[in-house]
Amino acid sequence: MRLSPTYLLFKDLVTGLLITLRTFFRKPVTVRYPHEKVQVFPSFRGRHAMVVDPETGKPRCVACLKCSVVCPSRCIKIEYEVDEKTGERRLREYILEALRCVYCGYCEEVCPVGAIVLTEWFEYSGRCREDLIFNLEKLVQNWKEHVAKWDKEFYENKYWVLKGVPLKLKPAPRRMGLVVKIKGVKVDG
Amino acid sequence: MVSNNLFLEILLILIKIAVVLGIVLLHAAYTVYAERKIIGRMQARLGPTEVGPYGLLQPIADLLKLLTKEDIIPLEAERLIFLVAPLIVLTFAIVNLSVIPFHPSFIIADVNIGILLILAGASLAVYGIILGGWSSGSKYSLLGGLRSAAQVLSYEIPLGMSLAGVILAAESFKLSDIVNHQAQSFFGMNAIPQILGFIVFLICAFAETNRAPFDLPEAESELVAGYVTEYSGFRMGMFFLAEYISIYVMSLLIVHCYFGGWTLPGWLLTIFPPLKFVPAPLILLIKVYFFVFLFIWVRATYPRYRFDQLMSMCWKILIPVSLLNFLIVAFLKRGGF
Amino acid sequence: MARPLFMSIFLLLFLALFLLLFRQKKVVYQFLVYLVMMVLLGIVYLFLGSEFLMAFQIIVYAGAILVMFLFFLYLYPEEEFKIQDMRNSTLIKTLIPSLLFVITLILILFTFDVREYEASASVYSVKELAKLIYNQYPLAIFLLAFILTYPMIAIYLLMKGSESDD
Amino acid sequence: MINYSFFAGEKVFYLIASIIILSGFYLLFTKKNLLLAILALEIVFNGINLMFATVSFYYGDLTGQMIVLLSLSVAAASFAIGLILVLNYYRLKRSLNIEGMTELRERIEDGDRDGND
Repeated sequence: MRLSPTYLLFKDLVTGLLITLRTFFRKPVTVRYPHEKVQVFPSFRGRHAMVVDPETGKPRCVACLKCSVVCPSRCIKIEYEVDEKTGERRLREYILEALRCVYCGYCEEVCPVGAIVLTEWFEYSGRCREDLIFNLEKLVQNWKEHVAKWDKEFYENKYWVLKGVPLKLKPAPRRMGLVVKIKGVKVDG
Repeated sequence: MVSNNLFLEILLILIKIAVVLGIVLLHAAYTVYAERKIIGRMQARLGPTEVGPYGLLQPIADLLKLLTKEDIIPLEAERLIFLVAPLIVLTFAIVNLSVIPFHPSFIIADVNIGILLILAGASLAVYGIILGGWSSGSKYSLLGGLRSAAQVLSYEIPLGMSLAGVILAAESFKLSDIVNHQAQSFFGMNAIPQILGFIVFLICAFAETNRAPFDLPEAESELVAGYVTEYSGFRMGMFFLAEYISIYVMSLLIVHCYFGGWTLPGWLLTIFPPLKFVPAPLILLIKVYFFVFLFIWVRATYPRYRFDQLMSMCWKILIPVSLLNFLIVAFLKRGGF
Repeated sequence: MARPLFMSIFLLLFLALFLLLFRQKKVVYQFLVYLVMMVLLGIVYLFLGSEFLMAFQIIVYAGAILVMFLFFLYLYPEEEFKIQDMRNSTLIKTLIPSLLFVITLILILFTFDVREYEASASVYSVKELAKLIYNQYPLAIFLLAFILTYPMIAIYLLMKGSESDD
Repeated sequence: MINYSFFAGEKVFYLIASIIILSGFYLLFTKKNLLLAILALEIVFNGINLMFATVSFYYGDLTGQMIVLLSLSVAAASFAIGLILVLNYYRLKRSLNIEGMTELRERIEDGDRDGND
């Protein structure tokens, strides 16, 4: 092999040089981000938001704690109070540490009322750690910002469809009111 | 009268030095930009784009950044040697420019032993690297310096041997004589009869300038940055400036010794007569630019050599091949070419 | 006109370096003084009409041999070079040849009348040197080539032997 | 005594050569180190080379310069061999001290040797 003519004529070296020369005349694949933006894929998991019931204006969470249990990075902390007469749970605070979140989407998947969602909004940052630890107020704010930009009727993820969950239970449409009633849980009037 | 003439001569030399330094420093600064841009395009991405139109002001921004940075001297360092080492490298890189002709009538010092002076400058510049590496007081720097010393020492032998063929063909150490001899010779350029010597010289030029694929002294993935690890600010800038100037020196040397400098071979002129009207500096410039492009092109293409591969290639392949080239030139010379 | 001026400057430089040698305690600095001396020696060869010798001195001596030495200097621990005190008896014994040298030099330079020769008119070019070497002293160049093969073989064998020991 | 003709003539070259030789002697006599001894001998060698070149120039004979060329080449070879011998000596003895090199001396029972076996 060492004395073969292809080796002595540097065939492999010249081939390598030609490959880089060919790439030199090709269009670069770089996207210059702040000047031009990429299309986000439909299954993209971005900033967290808490879906607000448009009728009552309150967060849709029922404090079932499923998201908190399923979360692999344990970034969700829920405070709630129980009504002693009816046994009804009432959400007091919902804290989500976006710094610890791994964006797996399990909370979104497991939520029975479609309350917590990962929106397609990816341009967010903070100047300190507190900016990226979302409490209930911030999560609601995130949802409002997202809804203002969203132009389709329902916010849904195409790539995983929950079995037996009606369209109504998907996160709310843009501006139309949609009342969700779940058996056994009484929504505050 | 005599003193007046002496004064004029000194003034003329100073003006020449200023012109050469200005042109070469500008070229060195924009070679950094060209390198980033070309390597970027060869890896299917854009180079610098933000500063100025097409990122053209990037070298100036880099220069300003380097000049205003703090000059850090490590606690473990040998202070005096640490401060002087980059200056040694830069000085001997610039000294090499003084014996290279840029035009038949434009040369700073037309000495009899031009080629040998360039080799001497290259061999003395190693001291800057090895002393800088040692005086930093860091393991990475010391290893980078030692590697560089071993590499440059070994590769100077085939470099000189391949140049010996050129010197034998032209019977002179002067670069201008070598260029003139090629213009009158049968093939028009040394690269055709001495193709072996040319290949050896090209490989050794990459090794002498510490460029990829022989950039072992500053291998980023093994030694952090080799001998420049502890340097910062404009002292690091001096090392880089010296590297880019030595790229130009090596390209000029290749063009002068193997591609006929500012002349075109006679057979090319008979095939295509209009080439006679191309000005001499333009021919030189195009040839030099091609070799600088080759330096960058090779850096974008090939992976780094291992150190034992580097050494065995030098001693087992390049030195015998350069000796063979020397013998071929001797026989051609006897045959009357 | 220029020659005495430059030669006096060079003499002063060498003297200054010689004095600097006594002041340095670290081996690397002493080595650097020697390095500067060797490069200056190359330039002194220019005044003896031998450009090729100057290039040879700088390329081979300062550029290759001393780099090799510096390489070896870094390989050993620094404590090896700190032993500096000689026993008095040894020091006196070793000083005798240098004292003899100095005395003879003084005698030659300042008492005996060394005849002043003018530089001969022959051109000291590389071609003349090559003609001399290859036509009149071919045996010397043959012996040199023979000697130069030794370090290659010696380095190879010794390195091989030391590698198998470890 | 030191006048214009002194610097124009050959004596100044002899002075420079002797300075180089003496600086080599200084290192040889003050350091008890094998590696530095080799360096010192090479420096002395260079001083003698300069004397050869001076004589060659002032007496109009190129042979002196030729001898310098040949001796420089031999110096390169001998230096390489010397360095590699020092390397091997260090691997055997773990020391570069010249005064420890007493292998060929006649054996003394009192322990005058430096403890190297």
